[in-house]
Amino acid sequence: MTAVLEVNNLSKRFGGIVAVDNVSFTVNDGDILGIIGPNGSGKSTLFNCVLGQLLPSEGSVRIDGQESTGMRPCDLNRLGVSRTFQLLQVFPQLSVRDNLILAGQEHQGSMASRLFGRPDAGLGDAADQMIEFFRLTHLSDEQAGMLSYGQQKLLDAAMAFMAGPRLVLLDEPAGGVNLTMLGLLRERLQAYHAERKATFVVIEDQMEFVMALCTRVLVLAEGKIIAEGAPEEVRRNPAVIEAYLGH
Amino acid sequence: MLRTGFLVSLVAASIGLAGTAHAQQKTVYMPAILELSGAGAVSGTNFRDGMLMAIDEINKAGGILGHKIETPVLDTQSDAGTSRAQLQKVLDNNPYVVFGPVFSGSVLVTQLMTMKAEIPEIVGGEAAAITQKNASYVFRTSFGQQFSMPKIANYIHDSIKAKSVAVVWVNNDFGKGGRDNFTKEMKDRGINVAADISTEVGQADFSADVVKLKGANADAVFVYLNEEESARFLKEAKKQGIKAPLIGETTLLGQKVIDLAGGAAEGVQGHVGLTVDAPIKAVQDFAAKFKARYNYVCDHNGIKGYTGVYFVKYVTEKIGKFDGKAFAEKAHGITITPQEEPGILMEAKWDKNGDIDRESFLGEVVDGKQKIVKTLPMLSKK
Amino acid sequence: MASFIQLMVSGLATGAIYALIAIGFTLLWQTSQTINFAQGEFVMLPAFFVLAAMNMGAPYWLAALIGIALSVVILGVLFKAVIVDPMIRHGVLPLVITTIALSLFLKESVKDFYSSQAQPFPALVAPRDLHFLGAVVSLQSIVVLAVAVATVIGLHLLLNKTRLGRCMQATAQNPTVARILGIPVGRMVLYTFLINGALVAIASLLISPIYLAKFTNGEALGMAAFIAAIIGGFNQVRGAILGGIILGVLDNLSAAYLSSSYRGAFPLVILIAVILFRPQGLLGRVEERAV
Amino acid sequence: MKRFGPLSVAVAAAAAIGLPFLLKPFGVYLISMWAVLTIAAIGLNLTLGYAGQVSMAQGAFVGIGAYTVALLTAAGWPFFPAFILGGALCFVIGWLLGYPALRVQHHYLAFVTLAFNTLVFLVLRNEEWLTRGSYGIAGTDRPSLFGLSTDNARVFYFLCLAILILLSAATWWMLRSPWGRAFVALRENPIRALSLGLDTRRYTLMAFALGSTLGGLAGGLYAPLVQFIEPGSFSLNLSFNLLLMVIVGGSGRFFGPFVGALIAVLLPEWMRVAEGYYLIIYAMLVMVLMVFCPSGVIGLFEKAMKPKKPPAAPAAAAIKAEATPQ
Repeated sequence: MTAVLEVNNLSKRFGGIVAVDNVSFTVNDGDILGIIGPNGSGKSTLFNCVLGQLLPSEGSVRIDGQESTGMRPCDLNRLGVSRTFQLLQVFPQLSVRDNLILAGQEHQGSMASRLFGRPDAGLGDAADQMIEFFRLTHLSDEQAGMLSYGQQKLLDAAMAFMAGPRLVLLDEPAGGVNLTMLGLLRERLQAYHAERKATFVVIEDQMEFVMALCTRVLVLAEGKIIAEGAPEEVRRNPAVIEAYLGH
Repeated sequence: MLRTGFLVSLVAASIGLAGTAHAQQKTVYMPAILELSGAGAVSGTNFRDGMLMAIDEINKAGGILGHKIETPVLDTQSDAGTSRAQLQKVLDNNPYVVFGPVFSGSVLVTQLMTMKAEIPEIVGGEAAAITQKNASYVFRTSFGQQFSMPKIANYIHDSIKAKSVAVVWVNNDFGKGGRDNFTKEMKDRGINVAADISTEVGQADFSADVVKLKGANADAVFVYLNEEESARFLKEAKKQGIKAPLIGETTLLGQKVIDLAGGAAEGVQGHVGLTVDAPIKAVQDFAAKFKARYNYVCDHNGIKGYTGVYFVKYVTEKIGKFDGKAFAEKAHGITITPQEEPGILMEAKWDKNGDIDRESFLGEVVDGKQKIVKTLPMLSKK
Repeated sequence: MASFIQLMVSGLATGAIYALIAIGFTLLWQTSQTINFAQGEFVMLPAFFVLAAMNMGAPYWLAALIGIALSVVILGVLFKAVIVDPMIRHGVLPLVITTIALSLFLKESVKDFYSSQAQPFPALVAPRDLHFLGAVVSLQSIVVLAVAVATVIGLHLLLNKTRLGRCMQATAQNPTVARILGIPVGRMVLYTFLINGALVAIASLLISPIYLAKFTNGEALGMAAFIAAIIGGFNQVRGAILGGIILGVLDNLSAAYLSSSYRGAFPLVILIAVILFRPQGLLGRVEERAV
Repeated sequence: MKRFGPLSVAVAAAAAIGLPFLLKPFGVYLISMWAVLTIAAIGLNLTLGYAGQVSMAQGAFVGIGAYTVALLTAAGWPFFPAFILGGALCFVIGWLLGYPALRVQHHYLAFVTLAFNTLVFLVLRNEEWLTRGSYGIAGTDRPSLFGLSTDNARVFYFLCLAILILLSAATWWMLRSPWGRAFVALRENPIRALSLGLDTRRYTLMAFALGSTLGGLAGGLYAPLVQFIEPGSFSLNLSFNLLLMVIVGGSGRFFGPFVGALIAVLLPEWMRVAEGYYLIIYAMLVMVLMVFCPSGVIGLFEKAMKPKKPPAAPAAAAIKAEATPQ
């Protein structure tokens, strides 16, 4: 079985600062990998390198065995790599439904077919299903900017799933979300995972969320991997405790 | 729905209102479209002020054929498209004649329309092309460049006896037209154009241009710029010690430039077409009246506006009616002398193309004043 | 060679004027994200304040002070309170439109209420020319250069060596953090508008004797100031002076040695090149971008 | 579209068709100019309002289109091929002008496009062999359509109107296709758009190219409308004016350019009663409009149409107090 995501000896330096230091790991089909670590440990930089937003200084990234280092985010996305953002990143002036259609429309046809084809790019039904899956049906025609923070987080996740991705990278999905909404979000992510056998990588600070959701956890500190394993194992790892308390 | 309806009605109202009624008793509608804003604002306001002064005088004295002149002044924003719009607006109200515009481009776009409508257009433009388009209803109020440039050329050839000449010009339609006519005349006379220097409207720093001039080492320098630029150029030329005679056409020798250049204009010479400094009492009286009324010294555009109105008055009184077609017929080939019509200031003759012929002058700046050294006769009297 | 020096010296003097105008432009941008399309008209206007005061009988020095004061109040305080403050939260574009309208308003007002004619303007110094390595330079240009450099040094000292200046810089770099640090951000922004008001008045006093006071003066000046500010670095006061001088010298050299009818094009080409390849400007720092 | 309702659109359409029969030639010229400028403003609204790419060069594209048509028809080409070619040329140049937008945004992009506009002006003025320089080109003929001459002002207006309707329908079609959604995404959050598979480069260039094409097509009508073009007509001023139309009308709103162009064409005309001071008043009105409704006239309507929350008590009292006669 090939790994969905393979990161080999990846490093990223900004001037003299090493943000990510020789990191390697793999994510297998159906995994939910959590990446945790104290602030400034290089989680987001690692994410951005994997996703093509930053060019790694060294090392390589492979998606399904295919070399993807340095690919543009839009090309990566069309390979089936999808993501959410730490800060809210929906399109506030588009309706919820349009946000979702947008998230899928670039995955089919050509520029020309998108211009001359159907306005909803044939994604209307899929969008409605996704809206229902994330319990947003009553808000379908609402402008995304009018939604509550938690609802926008749900929408953000829904958008990441819209194109039926092979791999989804979730950047702090739980950040700033209230408890009720958090439960719903986790429950929906798990449901999606169970239903579609999707592969997730999650960056998260909130331990409970990670422990409940992830099948495997990877701990970063100062740009290096200091621990890796099942959630319970990692929680007991003295190096991890040290890293968190040391800060 | 209501709002759109409201908007539409506003639009309709505004366009409907655009032409206010002019059909009051005993007035004649002679609108003006002029460059009151934009690049031509100085020319346009001068023309307007001269024109309005003449109109006030005539109206005070009872008008033309007993009709008071009604002259709304519309702004073209120095833009051809807007000129066309404004002309269309006044044409809709059946004017007798139209004054302006001054910018050649705007004249070119409007003269085709006035010709179609058979309405005389008294313009301030100087580009040669204006009267070369068979637009039989356009009348100039000053020399076209095809007449003024030969006079300059003769002067450079006969008096200065230059073998080579440099030309500094402002790169707009006015300057370009002058430069093209000038270089053609130079070529005809076998004079070499050693440097051909284009400058920008509103240019402040002429050091590069003067450096180039010095490098060209020509026997004479012909300067064809607007007033402020002329003054700035003269200052820089003096600073860098240009020795060759500086020759100008009308603007360069104007009192305005002399004042602005503050001493740097000393010794400048050239041809003066229309000037408030002409050695003619009527012109000087006009200049004084103008200064008293508007508190600034009028340039040649002011004279254009002023004499343009008297030109219309004279021709109209000759034909005895307000009829544009008859006006055009009568005006082609007419000669007006100050004895017959004092407001014309100087004897003037209009030919079949609408080109004007007047006396003009050769002058020189001496002791901060323009001094006329020679009067050039009218072309038709040679 | 003499002519080359001549071009450099003249370009330097013109560039200093551009720099002076560009500095204020840069300051406004830094502290309030205001792209002031009326900056050129701001320089045109104070000369008329001075002329109006002199027409009422004030001596030159008093008229100049009145001009600077009026400029600080009208182009500084009023401009900020009436136009920038209500608009700034609506983004850059409505404000751009407003300043374009403002420039039309100022231009037309001067034309209609003062005069459409260029006005001679009293010089700060006697019209004397100095000879220098075969080049001639007017005393006036030297004064312009000196004042511009002195202003920039003064401003630099103010911004970097005083508490007030550091507060202003903090405000420019990150208003949120500045506010947390207890800096009265609103007042700091106001100060930059006051400084701009004073700078344009000084520029006006310096250049009007050379340019003559005319309502259209702002058109070319405003554009030159933009270009200077961007070439030098939009977020650097020092950059503005470098940009201004490059522009002045470049303009002269290209007009003399390349093409006079395309002289306007060279600064624009440089501008585009700088924006594309070094958008922070020659002396600017890279602005942090939030992803 | 939804907000305005088909009824108001119908009323506007009826007015657009009926007005020329009620107006004098000046009025017809004015609404023809409105139609032409609206086309250019729709283009800018596409680039700026929908796709969020600041362009201050729309006037240059109007110029390129106008010169293409004027020069080609003078050389004997029929109008429509020249018109289409002008648009195509602007598509290509607009596409190229989009490249800087891939590197810089916002004010930097504004200055790049502004510089481009002035460069185009300089080329139009200096390359006399091609453009006849500052003399301009006079007398571009009005086209004839299936043997029907449009020399008549009213007929020409209907040609302009027909092209306006055609182009705005096409724009509307495009805006409701996935492209329209992509353009808005580009404006609102290019980074997120990129992560959703949007080739933001291609859409950015396309936004510039399409907006510029509309500018060029507007220019193609401008030349036979005014029948005189010169480089000065397409300087920064025109770009500023078009920008003003888009912002004042309501940027990123479909009907914004229609209203904006109407205001820009008519407001100075209304103000002319103030004679010499009309531009001062016009400038003041624009400033006031921007201060009080920065989202433009359409934005103001939208605000007015939204069900209002009951005003807070003091405000209500104040309104009452004002309404009561003294």
